[in-house]
Order: sequence, then structure tokens, then C-alpha cells
Amino acid sequence: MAVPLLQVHDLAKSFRGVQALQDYRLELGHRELIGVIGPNGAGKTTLFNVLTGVAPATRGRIVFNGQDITRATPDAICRAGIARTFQNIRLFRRLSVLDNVRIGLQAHGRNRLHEVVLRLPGFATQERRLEQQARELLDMLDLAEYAGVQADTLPYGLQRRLEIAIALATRPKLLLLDEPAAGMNPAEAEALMRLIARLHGEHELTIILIEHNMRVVMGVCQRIQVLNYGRLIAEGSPEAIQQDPRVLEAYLGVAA
Amino acid sequence: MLTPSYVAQQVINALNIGSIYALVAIGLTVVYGILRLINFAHGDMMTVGAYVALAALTALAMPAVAALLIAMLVVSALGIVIERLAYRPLRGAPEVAMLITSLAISSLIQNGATMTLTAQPRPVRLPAELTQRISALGLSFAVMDVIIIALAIALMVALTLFVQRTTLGIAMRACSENVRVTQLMGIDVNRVIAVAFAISAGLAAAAGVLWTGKFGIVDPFTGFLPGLKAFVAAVIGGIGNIPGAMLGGYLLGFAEVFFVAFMPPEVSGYRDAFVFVLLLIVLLVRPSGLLGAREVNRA
Amino acid sequence: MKRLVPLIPIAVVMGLAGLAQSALNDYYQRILAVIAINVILAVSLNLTNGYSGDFSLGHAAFMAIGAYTSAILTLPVRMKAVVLPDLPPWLGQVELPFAVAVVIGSGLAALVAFIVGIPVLRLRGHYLAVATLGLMVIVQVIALNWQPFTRGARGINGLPPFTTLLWAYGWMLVTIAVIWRIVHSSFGRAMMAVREDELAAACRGVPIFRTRLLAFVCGALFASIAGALWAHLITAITPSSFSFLITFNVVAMVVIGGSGSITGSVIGAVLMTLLPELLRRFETALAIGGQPLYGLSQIVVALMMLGVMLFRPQGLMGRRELPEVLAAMGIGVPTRPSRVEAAGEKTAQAQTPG
Amino acid sequence: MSRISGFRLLTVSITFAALAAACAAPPPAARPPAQPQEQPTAPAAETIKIGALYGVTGGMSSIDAPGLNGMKLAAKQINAAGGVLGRQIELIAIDGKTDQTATTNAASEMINVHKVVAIGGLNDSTFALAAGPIAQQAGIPFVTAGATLPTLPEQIGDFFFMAPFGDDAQAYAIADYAIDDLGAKTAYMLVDQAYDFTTALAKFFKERFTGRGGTIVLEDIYKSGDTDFSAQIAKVKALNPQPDVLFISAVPSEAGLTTKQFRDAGLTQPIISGDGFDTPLIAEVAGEVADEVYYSTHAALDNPDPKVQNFVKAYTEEYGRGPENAFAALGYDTLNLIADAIKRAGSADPKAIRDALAATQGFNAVTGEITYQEGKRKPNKSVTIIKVQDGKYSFVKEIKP
Repeated sequence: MAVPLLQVHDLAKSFRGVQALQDYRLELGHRELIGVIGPNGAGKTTLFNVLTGVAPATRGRIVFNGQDITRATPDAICRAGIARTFQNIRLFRRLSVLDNVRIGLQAHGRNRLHEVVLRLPGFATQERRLEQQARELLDMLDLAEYAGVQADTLPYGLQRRLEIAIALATRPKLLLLDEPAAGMNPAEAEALMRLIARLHGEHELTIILIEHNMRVVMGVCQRIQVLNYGRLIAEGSPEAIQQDPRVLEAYLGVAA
Repeated sequence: MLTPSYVAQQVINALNIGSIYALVAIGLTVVYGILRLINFAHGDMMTVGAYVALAALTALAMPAVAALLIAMLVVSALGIVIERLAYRPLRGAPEVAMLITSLAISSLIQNGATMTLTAQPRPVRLPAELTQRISALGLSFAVMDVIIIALAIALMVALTLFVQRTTLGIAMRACSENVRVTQLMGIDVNRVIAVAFAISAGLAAAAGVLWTGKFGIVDPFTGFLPGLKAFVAAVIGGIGNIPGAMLGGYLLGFAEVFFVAFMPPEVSGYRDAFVFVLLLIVLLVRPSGLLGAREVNRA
Repeated sequence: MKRLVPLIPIAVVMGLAGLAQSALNDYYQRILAVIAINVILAVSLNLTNGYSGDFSLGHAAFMAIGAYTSAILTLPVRMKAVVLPDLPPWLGQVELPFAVAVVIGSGLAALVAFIVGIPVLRLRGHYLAVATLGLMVIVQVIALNWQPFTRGARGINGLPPFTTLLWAYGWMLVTIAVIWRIVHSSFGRAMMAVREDELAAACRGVPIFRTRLLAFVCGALFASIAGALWAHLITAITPSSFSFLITFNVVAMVVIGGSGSITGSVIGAVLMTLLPELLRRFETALAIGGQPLYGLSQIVVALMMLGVMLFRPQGLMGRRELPEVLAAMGIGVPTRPSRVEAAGEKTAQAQTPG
Repeated sequence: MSRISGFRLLTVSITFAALAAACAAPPPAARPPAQPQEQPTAPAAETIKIGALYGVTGGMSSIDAPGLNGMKLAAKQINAAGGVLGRQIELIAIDGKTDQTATTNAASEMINVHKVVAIGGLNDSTFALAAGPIAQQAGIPFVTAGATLPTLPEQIGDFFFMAPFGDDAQAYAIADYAIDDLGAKTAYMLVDQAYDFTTALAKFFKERFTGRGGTIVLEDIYKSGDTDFSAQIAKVKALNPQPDVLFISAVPSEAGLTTKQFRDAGLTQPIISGDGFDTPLIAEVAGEVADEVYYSTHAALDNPDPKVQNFVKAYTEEYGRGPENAFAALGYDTLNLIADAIKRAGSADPKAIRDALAATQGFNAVTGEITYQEGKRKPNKSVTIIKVQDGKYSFVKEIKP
């Protein structure tokens, strides 16, 4: 196996003395799709925040694609190839769906200021390219008809999908999905599962998925990590995890 | 020049001016905490308070204490009215919208006072027993100076107790944490906000009376500058935080007085710049003010 | 050929300005010039206060930099020897054309904004507002104390009255064009992304700090141009010419017009310039008992500000630009996002806890 | 390209804005009706329009508003007596709002819209320096009522006149008085750094006081708007030996404040100043501690001279209160001076008025005799020294140039 895409060593994060995450480690190969589960407050979202530079690690090291990103800023991490979605959906609410995607696309390939101010030919080319790529992405996620719509007026399910579109627009190698199925009905969740599988399969993305919906997690993930009280308590295939007594204890609160 | 009594005198001076800044800053911060409104008309409430007290003192020949109370009451009522008319309809609107209405209110008060009362500065004469001077240990200060410090501290203590012990005060703190959740808990947020405005305006009025009583003069623009400075003080302390505003007010008072007191006159012209550079340094080290809660980014 | 189309309205504006310059008397020319200057101020302040969402109160500081720079650079050498005898010789001996001085001033303001912005833009919200207010105070204090360059409280007077309508409207068009272009590009989208949700923007690869800095520096640059134009219109500047009253006034223009709309800033600036001037005539006309109602115009303007905010808190234009308004009236193509009429569908308002 | 069309439409809107602006301002022919209050009777001949430019609102209003009242009183008296050259005077009084933009707009409106033949007013050089050149450019005489920067006429041009003496004259007068009458050898200076007027006054005072062998023991500064002087005062108190006099260069808003605080702190030396101290606030704010304050100014309102007393009486009758300060008298003098020039010129032509003004000899004003020497447009007026004792103002001396 080649060099792993993501290596996380001994990661810890504390907020004012409260350990939200400790002794976390992960080796993630290219094109893997793993799930992270755990009860509320187990440190799953903290993990994503640390990985994306939103909440810098208190200790530990993160190497992504051969590059140490432990201290990098969120925008640099994004450009390095990690994209994420948020548990409670963060869109640029008052901008159009198209603009939302364009902002993601701008992570790679922005104009230079003089091109913009002087409206040099490069600007028009770039803008055209951005728009075309954005429309393609929206097409792929079945959002094309909403291109001109203000983002926060989309129905909830579509907002989730738009967020994934924006994340994809940044051309990630690694996609972090934070409870993408939250608040979805079974049909929507099913569609989401197919989408995730497609992204993983057709677009060769590496994915980490946080999800409470076990059907989704067990359905798509190759490997699952279980967090509890900020610690990694189990790791393995979906089948192994389902049998793991520590996991059952964490979820049900009783020793199995 | 740096004799102990000189330093002590300057400390008294700084405490005096700092107390007033602190009072004004607290009023500003109480409202800010709940509404996230920088009330640029706050300083003008000082002006109104001073005029009311002046009228009570001269036209109605009231004792000073009664004039102070009347001023606080009238201005508190005015605060509630302004909140009802100019801020409540903007609940949920962008923050800048309220900021602009507060600028408009400030302009209304200043120009209204100029039109009706003329811009001629009016003397504010307090009873002699208040202006009487005490000299002790080489220090010199007026009874008024002691009263300013004492009254400011008393009002601050009262406010702190109110906020920590009473139901309404606790509701106020809850509102500054999260208005929506507080509302869901069945608390009448409108009432809480009205009370906050009343307190804020009342404190401003008290500060206005102290300020004009100390300096003996009031005109339609009296409160504007101290109001602006109090805003700065509140921010240094961490806006929205009551002890922070207090701390900020005293810090500002000390910074202003000490810079003039201990710097040669050639550089004391840079006082205001110095105060702001100090402020910038404080903010750069602690971007949410000295006692302000760091806003945690929650993803 | 299509690229030449925008030249037509520019030619029209400049033609009108030229016509006004030759046909109107000094008073109307002055008002028109003040309008252009205020438009420059409002449009440039909108870059930070409207687009990148940073609340700056430091606009007057950059105006002052532009005004003083241009004053010192363009003052005739012969007058400099009298007015500013203590200038260093390399400055005392220069007398630059107005346009050059304006450009140098704007460069200087941009540089100051850049240097100050690096530490100060780490602040957010009202903390940033206070810090920029502080910048204004600091610039004022320097102007008051730096005698050899500024003459302190006496200020510099007798500036050549360079600010003709052609200059004022020429610079105004440049300002609007440049800012319009910046806003309608990846830079503008980045600014709006930062305004809408800074954290999300960062996670989408938007360089937050650079974006905010760009808005701040650009705003400063154009504020400086407005300052220079103002200085050569009034011909006498003192440190107190650049006070927070000016900043507040410009903030009001932006908010009343609608933060995040260039058209709005233009409308706000025009309104807030013309209205007090027109109302001033009523002060004497409506005299009661022989006493003119001085102060009436300020009161009416304040009431109007209140009214606009109460009934249209998002400002007159909201975030809409003229093309969209025209589109709504059936002229041109719509560019503004529409809304999904989500009957029965779950929308963001009904978020479930995650 | 939608972007380009967007920009095009925006530029169109700007054009509309410019057009609207041009239309919104009514053409000269449609200007608002003349202020009725200035016309007691229907004038037989066309009125003579004179601009009265003051910052009636904002920071300057406490001295500018009385100035305007003075001018109005003069206009009323002149009109009641039949006017000038058989024509009524119509004052065009526009508020400059203590704002340079509004002040220059107002000056320009007076000249270009209302076609005034002369302008009077303004008590601060910051505004005079902005408005003066507009009148100069248009060839309209401008008489500043109270701006005392001595170089104003040179800086602005030959249509600019000063009704008051210059700061040099008043600073010299109070310095001389301190040395000759108060026996001062050492002085402390506290200077408001924010005004042209206060810094100039201080400069001239220092020049004269040290020139005549006096010593400045400490020079300190503050900025207008400051209200607390405790830090500065503590510094003076720490001086040993104490200075003989305290020179405070302040504008009226700080005159009372400084006096009160210096006296309250137990400093008993004479306080001296210029016309910035000419305000009832000293007595009103400082009360009984307002002792041993001396200042130089334009006129003593308790001067028994009938000219002064008639003015005080007329002002009191008109406004229900006495003149607030000397700027009321200066405003009164300014209009009378202009009217006198019109009379002597025999014409209301601006150029003729200018020439007549320049030739003014011994014009008997409330604030002293005004004579413009050859080529100078700043009068050599006598300076009045006033003393405040026990909260009472009294005339002590008139120093002739």
C-alpha cells in the first residue's frame, strides 16, 4: 500500500481543561470510506474541527497527503484538499445557490486583482469557467434548477445536498461529512446513501462520515471508528463493531 | 515633582473621572449585552439627565438628592419610551439598523436641545456643602469628588446585586446569553429589555448629574464625548460584561489622567492617541476585551 | 464593439458634469461636487461595512491622509515657504499636479490601511469598530501635533481649488467602476462569503484575512481620494475637519441606502447631501415669530433616518442593485437569486437539532 | 455579458442622480420668498441683501448665535431708521452648522443664489478661511465679525476685512497688563491645542511676555472638549516657586471650567486670558471663587459710554436678555460697519462697498473705533481689560494701540 492519505498521531483537544478528544489516531488510505460513530458529545465534531483547522489541536500531529497540516488555517487545509460539511448546515444563506458553489470553486483558480479591475480577457475566461463548472456540479447533484435561488430558501434536504456540492467544488481529496442524514426522512437518507456511494466510487473520493443513522453507516462504510468521551474505544469492520461489547456499553450504558 | 502627595492627588483625580466613565460604560454595556446595540445616544441621556436635574435644582429649588433622583427617573422613563419607539420595532433587523437609529436619536436630542434651550452653556450650581473643599495630607478635593466615587460604587454594587439576586436581573443575564432561549423559557423578553433600557438610561442620568455637577456646566453636547469614551471603556473591558465595563471605565480614567500627569507637556498632546494605542494593544492581546468572553467558534 | 458600450454612460456623465461646470453657478456646482465626494465615500465604505461585513468607523482617518497629502504636495512652492516653512526641503520644493497628488495620497492611505489592518483586522464586530475609531483619533492627534507638516490646529489653507465637477465626477466614476468590478468577481463573492459565515467561508478555502484586508485597503484608498477632492473644494483643512461626525454621516449614507448595494450607497449619498441642503431653506422660510428654525434640517434628517430604519431596516435598496430593480420592472435580465416558494416543504427555519 | 450591462445600468443611474441633483436645486429665478421677518414694511426700492453667515447650530453656536442676533438687531435698527440709501437691508442668514462643507455651501448660496452684496459673520478662523476665499473669488466683501487671526486678510485677499482686533493686539495687551499692573515676572501657560485661535493667542502672549523679560515656568496643553483639568492643576501645584500669573488660552466652553477648577484647587494667582474668556460662564460656573480673573476683550458691556449702553439696552429689549458675550456686539458692529460703507460708497455695488470699507476711518463701533490703515484690513482697535471679582465683571482699563 502506498503512503496513506491521512495520518493522525496522538491527537488531543481540550477546551479550558475539558478533554474533548484525546489519544486519537487514524491512518486513512486513498479511497477509503470510514465511519465515525459515538454517542452525543463523544468528540466526533471536535475531531472534524481539529482536522479542518477550525479548532487547532492541543497536541498531536496531522499529516495529510505528505504535508503537515496540524497548525494550518482552515482555508489552507481546504485548499490542501480536505473539505467538510457541517452538522447544522452552513451555507452562505443570502447568496444564490450558484454563487455558493462558485465560492467553493474559487478555492482553486481565482483571478488576480488587476485582471478583475481592468477586466482583462483572463477575467472573462475565468468567470465563464467558474460558472460552467458550477453548473456541472449542480447538475450532478440534481440542483441545476435551483441555480438562481437564494440558498436559505431551499428545502432542508436540498440544503444538505448543496452543502455537499460546495464541499465538492473545492476539489477535495478527502471529504468529511458531519451527520449528513440528520433530519432526513428514510427516502432522503436512502438517496443520500446512494450519493455517498457514488462519490466514493465514481469520483474516487476518500470519505470520513459521522453519522447517527446506523443504516447509512453500516450500509456504506468499510471501516468504523467508535468514539466515547473523546477517546477511541473501538475500530473495525461494521460487523465487528456491531458485536463489540465496549460499543454496546457506550451506546446502551450497560455492560454487555 | 513625583512626591507621594502628588501621586496620591492624581490617583484621586483618576478615580473621580474613572468612576463617571464606569457608570456610563455600565449603562452602555447592560443594553449591549442583550441587544448587541451600541447606543450612540447613550451619552446624550447624560445631557438630558443634567438638564432635568438643573431644572429641578433651579426652577423647583429641590435639594440635590431629589434632583438626582428625579433626573434618573425621568431619563429612565425616556429610555423606555425611546426603546419602545425606536428600537423595539427593529428587533431582528440587522444590528446596524439600530445603530443608525441611535445616531438619529442622538442628533434629535442634541439639535432639539439647541433649538429649545439654545446652545448657550448653562451653569450648574450645586449647594455649597457639596462643593466645599477638603484639604488633608497635602491633598485637595471637594466633597463632591468623594460623593462621585461613593455614589458610583454604590450604584455599581446595587446593579451587581440586582443582576445576581433578583429574578428580573437573572432574566436579564439569561437574555444576554441567549434571547431566543430565554423567550422559549416563558420570560417576557420585552419587559426585560425595557428594564435594561431604564437602568441604562438611569445610570447615564446619574453620571450626567455627577459630571455636570463636578464641572459646573451643561450644554446640548455635554454628553456626547463622554458617551463615546464610555463606549471605548466598555469595549476595553469586554463589551456586554458589567465588571468589565467598570474596569474599562477606571482604566480609561487612569490612562487619561496619568498620561497628562506624568508625561512632559511636549508629548501630552498625544494623550488621546496614547489612550487609543493602549486600547489597541489591549484588544490585540485580548480580542474580546479584558473580561469579555471569547466567542467560541462552534462548527 | 460590445466592450465600448459602457463608455456611453460614462461619456454622458462626464458630458453632464462638463455642461454643469460651464452652465451652473458656483453654488450648484459645489453641491454637485459634494454629492460626488460623498458617493465616493459611501461606495468605498460599503466595501467593508456592506460586503466584507467589517464595521469600520475609520473612514475619516483615510480622508485626512488623502487631504493632507494632496494639500502638501500641490501647494505652490512660493506659498509653502510661508505656510509650511519647516517642511523638509525635498517636500518644500515639490509642487505636483493634482492628479498625481491624489494618486500618491491614495497610495499612502492604502499603505497605512495595510499596515494597520494586519493587526487590527484580527478583531471582529464592535471591537473592530472601536479600533478603527481609534485609528481616526490617532490620525487626528498626529495632524494636530505634527506642526512642520500640518501646521497643527491652524491647518493648511489657501489650497488651490482644483476640485472641479469634471475631477469630482471623473474620480467618482473610477471609484464606482473599480468597486463594482471587485464586488462582481471572485473577490466580491469571497467578501460576501466572509460576511455571511466566516467559519464556513474559511472551510471553503476563502482566505479570510486577505479578503477582509483587501476590502479595508480598497476602502481606504478611495476614502483618501474623496479626502483630497474635499480638501481642494473647501480649500482649508484642519485636524477637526476629519472627525467622527463625518464618519457617522457616511455610515448613515451606506446603511440608509442599503449595506451591500452600490446603488444603495449612491442613493444614500445623494439623499444625505441634498436633503439637509434643501431643508436648510425651510429653516428661514418657516420662521416662527421672526426666529428662523435653525436646527430643523438636522432634526428632519434624523427623523428621516429613523423612518427609513423603522420601515426598511435593510435600507432603501436592501442588497439590490439597479439592474435588478430595472429587471423587476421588465427592463434587462434578472441577476438576483429568487426564492423557492416552498409550500409544505421543510425549510431551513424548521431545522431539526443535529 | 451581464456584468457589463450591470455596470452600464449603474452608470445610467449615476447620470440620473446627477441630473436629479441639478434639478432638485431650484434655479435662481425660483428661489424661496425673501424672509418676511426682515421686512417690516413693503420696501419701496429693492432691498440690499447682506449675508449673515454663522454656525448657529453645532459647536460654535454658543458664540455664533449671539453674533447673529447682534447683526439682526443692527439690521432692524437701520431699517427702522429708513434703511441705507433709501433701501431696506435684507439679511440673508444661513446656518453654517459649524461644519466646513455647510459653511462654504452657505457662503456660495448667499453669493450665487441670493446675490448678496456683502457678507458678515463667523467667529472662528477655521470657517473664515474656508468661506472667505469664496467671497474673494466672487468679488464680494466679507467682514469677519469675530475671527481674530491677524493674518486672515493677507491670507484671503483684498475683499476680506476684520471687524475685531487681531490676536496679537489682545495678547500683547494682556501680557503688558500682567507685567505693568499685576507685577508679574513668571507665568504658567495652559493652552487649548485644538484651536487656531487659542494656539495663536498663546504664541503672541509668550512672545510679548518673554520679550519683556518675563519667564514662562511651565507650559501645558489640553484639547477643547476636555472637562477635567485635575492632572494639569496638580502639576501647577507641584511648582516651586509658584508662578505669578496663570495664563489660560481657552475658548468660552472651557473658560468657566478652568477657572473653577484652578480656584477650587487652591491656586490663587491672577488668571489671565484673551477674549475666549469673555463669557458669563466664568461667574456662573465658578461662582464666588471667580476672583482675580483678568482678560482682554473687545468691549466692556458695563462701559458707561452711551454707545455701549444703548446697544445693551436695545439688545435686552429685543431678546429679553442681555448680550451673551462680546460676539453679540461684534455682530452688531459688523453690520453697521457694512451699512456705513454702503452709505459712504453711495452704492450697493460690491466693489464700491469694498473700496469704502477699505477707506473706513474712525468708525465709531460698540467694540471700539475701527480704522483701516492704508492697505491693511485689520483695525487697530483699543483693547479692553476686564476683571472678574466676586463673580462680578468690571471694566478696568482700555489699552490704546
